[in-house]
Amino acid sequence: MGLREVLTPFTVWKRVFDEPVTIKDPIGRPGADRYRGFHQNDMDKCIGCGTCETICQNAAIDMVPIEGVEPEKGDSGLRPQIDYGRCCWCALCVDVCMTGSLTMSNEYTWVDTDPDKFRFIPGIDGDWKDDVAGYEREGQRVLSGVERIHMEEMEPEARICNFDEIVAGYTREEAVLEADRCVECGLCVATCPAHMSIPDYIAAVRDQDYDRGLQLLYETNPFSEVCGRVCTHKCESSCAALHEGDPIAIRWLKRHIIDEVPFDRRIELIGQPVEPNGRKVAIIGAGPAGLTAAFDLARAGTSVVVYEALEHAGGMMRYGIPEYRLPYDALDRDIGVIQAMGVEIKTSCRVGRDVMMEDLQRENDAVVLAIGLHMGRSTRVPGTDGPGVEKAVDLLRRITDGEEVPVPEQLVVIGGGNVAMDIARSMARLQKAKYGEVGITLTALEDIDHFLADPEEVVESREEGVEIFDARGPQEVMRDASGAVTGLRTWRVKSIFDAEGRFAPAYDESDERVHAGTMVIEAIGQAADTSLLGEALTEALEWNRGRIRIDDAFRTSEPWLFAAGDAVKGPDVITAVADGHRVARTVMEEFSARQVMQ
Amino acid sequence: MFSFKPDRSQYPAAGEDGKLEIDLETGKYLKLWQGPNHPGITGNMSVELTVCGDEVVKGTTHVGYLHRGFEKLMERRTFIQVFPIVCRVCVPEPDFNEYCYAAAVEDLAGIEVPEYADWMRTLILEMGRFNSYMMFLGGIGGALGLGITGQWMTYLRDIMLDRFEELTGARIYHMFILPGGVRGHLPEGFEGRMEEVLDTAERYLADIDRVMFSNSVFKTRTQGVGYIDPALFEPYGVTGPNARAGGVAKDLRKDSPYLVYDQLDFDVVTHTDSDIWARSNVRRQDVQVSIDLIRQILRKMPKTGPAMAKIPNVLHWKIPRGETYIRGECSRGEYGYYLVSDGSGYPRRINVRGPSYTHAMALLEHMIPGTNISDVAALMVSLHTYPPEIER
Amino acid sequence: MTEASKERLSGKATVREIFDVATEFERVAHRFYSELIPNVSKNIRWLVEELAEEELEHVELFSNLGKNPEVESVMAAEIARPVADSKFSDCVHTPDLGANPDDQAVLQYALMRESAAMDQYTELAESAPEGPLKEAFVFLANEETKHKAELEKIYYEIVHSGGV
Amino acid sequence: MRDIHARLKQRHHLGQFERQRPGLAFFTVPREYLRGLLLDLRDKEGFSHLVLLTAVDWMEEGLFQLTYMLNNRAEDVTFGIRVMLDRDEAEGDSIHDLWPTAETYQRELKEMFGINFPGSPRIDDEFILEGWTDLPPYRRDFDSLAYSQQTYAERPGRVTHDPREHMKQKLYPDGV
Repeated sequence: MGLREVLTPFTVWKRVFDEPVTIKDPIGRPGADRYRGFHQNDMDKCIGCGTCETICQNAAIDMVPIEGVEPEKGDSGLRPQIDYGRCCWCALCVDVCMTGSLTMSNEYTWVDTDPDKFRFIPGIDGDWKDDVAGYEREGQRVLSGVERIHMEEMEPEARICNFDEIVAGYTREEAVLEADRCVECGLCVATCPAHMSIPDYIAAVRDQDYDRGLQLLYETNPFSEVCGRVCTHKCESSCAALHEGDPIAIRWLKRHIIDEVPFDRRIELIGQPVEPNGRKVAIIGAGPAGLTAAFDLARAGTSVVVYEALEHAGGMMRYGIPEYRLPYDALDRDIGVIQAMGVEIKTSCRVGRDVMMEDLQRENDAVVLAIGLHMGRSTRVPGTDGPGVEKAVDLLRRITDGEEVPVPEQLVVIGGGNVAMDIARSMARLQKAKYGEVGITLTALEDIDHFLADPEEVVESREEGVEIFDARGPQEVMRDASGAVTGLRTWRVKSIFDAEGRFAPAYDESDERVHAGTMVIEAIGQAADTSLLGEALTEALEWNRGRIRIDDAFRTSEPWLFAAGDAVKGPDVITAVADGHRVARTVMEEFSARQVMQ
Repeated sequence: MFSFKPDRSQYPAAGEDGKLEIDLETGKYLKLWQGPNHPGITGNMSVELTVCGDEVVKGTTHVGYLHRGFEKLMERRTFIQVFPIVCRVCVPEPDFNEYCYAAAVEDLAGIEVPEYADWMRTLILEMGRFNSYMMFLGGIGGALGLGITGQWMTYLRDIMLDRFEELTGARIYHMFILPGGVRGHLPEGFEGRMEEVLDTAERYLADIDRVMFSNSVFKTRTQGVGYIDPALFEPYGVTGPNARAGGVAKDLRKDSPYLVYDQLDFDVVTHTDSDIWARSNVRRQDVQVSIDLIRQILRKMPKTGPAMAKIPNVLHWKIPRGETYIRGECSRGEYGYYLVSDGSGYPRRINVRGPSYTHAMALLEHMIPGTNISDVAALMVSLHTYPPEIER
Repeated sequence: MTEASKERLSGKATVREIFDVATEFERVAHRFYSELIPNVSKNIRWLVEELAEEELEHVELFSNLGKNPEVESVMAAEIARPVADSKFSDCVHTPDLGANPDDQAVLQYALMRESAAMDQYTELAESAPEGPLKEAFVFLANEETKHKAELEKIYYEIVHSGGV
Repeated sequence: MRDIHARLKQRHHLGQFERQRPGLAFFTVPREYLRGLLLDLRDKEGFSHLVLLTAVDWMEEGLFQLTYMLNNRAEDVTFGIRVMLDRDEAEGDSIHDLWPTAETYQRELKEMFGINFPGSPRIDDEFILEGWTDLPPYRRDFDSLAYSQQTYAERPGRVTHDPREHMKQKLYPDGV
């Protein structure tokens, strides 16, 4: 050890002259751009899905109602409140946020003497509410899957030659992957007309517990084969996942469950109805509403007979929806389960002809009317009377019944809803078989963005060769000297909706077009055929703008008569199912009330 | 100048079975508690010393002052929810927890992490190592009465924390390494600001060399003090700089390269003396290795690329049944996570293997007898232990 | 060609003539819808009832105007005969909608009538001498325009929806 | 890795070799063969580094798993050796004489899991806990949430709402 080692340390005395490195006023020092400071929440963007609460490992987040934010489709109306006594600033809530509404500011100093102040609602409280800097997740969310698992479907060339089902259905692996994307927020449940336990049955798919899944399905819907294929799946339009990706394929997952449970097992799982209660109910119409009501009533021990005018049960599910969307055997399985509950379905039995309404009234404790909308409307523009002009519902019914229908080489469809797509695509298949080519023009009042048909129907129709002319208003069915149809004359629709969103088409008469075709099919709207009621009952009933008046519980003005389904409400299978449950409940409540009276 | 050679032939007295016979009633011995609240850098642990004169005859380590039951807490959380907890096991160098946990989950779940994330993780770990060494260099100075090093090192650590802050969004618990990757990319202009930090650090470290390693007092008090016989390394599970100071050139970064260490150029620092001086020197040199590595990483790492692999929905992420062990070379030695999954959405068991577990317990207790009271602080610091790793 | 038609083509008409035709137009319409009510099925009766009610309001409006001396004073004045007059006057003759017309048929007829009335009143609102009569025509022109728009919406809702 | 296992398999009744990744494998050994195996590994196979010793509670199966993690640093190979113990009579064999540092691990296991290692120095000394009378806390049947709820008071005033239930109450309270 030398002198050097005694003296060297003193050389650092030079630092005496350095500026101090401490920060003079640390209170005002801003955090870095990415700093994870106090939370911010874009209240309009937030949908109250509660995913932030779920992921929080500190249980720091509560979902609370906010004044002025009401629950609505796809928004629970709740917003996160954060307890800063627990928060650990990990920002998993920000990363998992389904909409990207939840972020963090770079603010990190907050002094208050009231500890309860530190339970605060980002987006409402906090001076840093609108600060730009602070933590936001980089890019789209990565903590839950963004892209939907692809569904295998037949290619257009393969499917146009036949009526085979297009959608393959998920394999187990695919279904589990798709089910994995669900965050179980449950926003979809309110949107589903039948309020199916969607997150729960998706969880059952994840767990590969198909028995549990099936039981969950049957709690709210006896038509899962049907709804798993053709449901309008409004649930998917309120799915939290759609905000930064594809909504969960809820419909396909439902179908997957039902695909995985064999028919006999379904009956086993549902179990037998309760003891007969001695009541009798007649249901008119074997569509989704009528059969759902029948299922519920039968399970509650009521003796149920369903009267169906057509040759087979199913209503529009069979006679409206083409086989390539909903194979008949799938529908038969759903109906089979309902029959296994003891429901008797009398087909080819038209009320008003084969059995009288008065008899039904007399012989039953209640009658449920679920007749649907089976009468096609006509535009009644000039030229619609006479051969060569058909209504879509009639044609679809005839195709289902296996009847020979006229198939011209070139035809025109009027309408932009699913029925229009159904008939166009059905006729396309028949044309393909007959001529080897598709010759279909479809015209609709609506512009393509406002079609009532499901977007995938439009896409698939086009793939199959249907030529779509949107925003065209039909003016005349053109006929030649012999009276044969030669085409449809249309005007362009300038605007279709008024300020209130009601139909009020305005035409540009100068933009006229004639769509060639030797047949015109009208698929514009449907009406209920209420002639079965007979004059006396029609007079006795109260009506509401053309429809039988019902109350919230589906009671008509006649105490023994109830009505449900498209004929009174509409517009789709799942709504009809929901109606069926509701009307069944009302009927049972009515029975209990009568019991008390006696 | 000074030489301290205690005569151990007289005391403490040993019984026939070789056990020490310490009878406090004799007045010959005194119990003295070093910690848990002492101003050193070893954190909240205490050593119960039995002294005779100024010589320590026995030392017993006591921990439990910051036991929060992390391992148990983790069992009650989903795999993603464990992520914010792990870093809290070690304040000065939390990132190893994040890395080891993430890598363990990835190993069991079969997830391939994107290249960018591997580089970023390496960068984070080296930045953390730098900070941890700052704590050490400040601490060892403080333990021997050199207050200035602590101030400088705190400053250097602080400007490195600034870089952590702008990169990860937090200063202490970065929570940046997610299972599946990392949370983000380098901010614009990060390399330049990092270079400023490294440059400043190098200037200050040069002064550390002057004030500490060229200081006769420091030398005298550390050379030959706190010697660990390399033969004890394996029985006592000694790893990291503590072992390297005894000539064992083991460094997991080299021996079992993880992340991108096989693409980086660096040497393993060793020393032969295995005393406090050697351990301090190894760490001092290793800071330079870290500084060089940070520079290399920033130069070599890809500029773009995904930061995260595709992972399942974390809200119901189930990890396949199995067990794994992931380790890395942290500033104190082998850091590891032993993860057991029973196939559910919650870990069955997570065991954190921190180097302090062996260094501060069995090893320290073995070393203490015979030291001078005034050297105990330096001895404790020289093992570079962080008690939360022990009690987790 | 009848005398009346010839007169109508002459291009000029007295206010009284116009007034009488309009009164008759509304009266006939009210009677037509009122008589139709029992002939239609109950489920579409609401529609005919609403139409009858609207026409009744117009009939009352005209009968009040007739009693107004200010209106009486301009009855002899001549004004331009509206272009739409012939279509409008034809509506005085009621059609045969069949024994049990449906909602669509009633709506189509009502739409045609409203359309004629809207055109007629709009023109008259332009040409009528200042005073309560002009005000009445302005009011009616507005009313009929609104009715027509409303009927069109109902028409589209009934006929063109349900095409899901 | 696999040949070491094959070499030692017969002699020490090793269970199936489970390779987790290159350089890491697990296998089970009956308790009575553990010591011999560890000695062989340490002295003949170069596994001289005891990485860790810990336990896993397989409560449902009535077992404790002891994991001895051994590492051969030269070959860069780690073995996780499992010993399954009856959970009701949890007792392992002390290896403090093979690795002195094992003493700490064994003390912790005694305290946290209630697994005894007779002969291990200071096995009954408190390690982390002080005056603990409840179940050993790292056992699966010790409910840490219940413990915290009993021990600490929640600050009142927090209420949360389930989105699905909230929407039901607000939008369709009677279920339809």
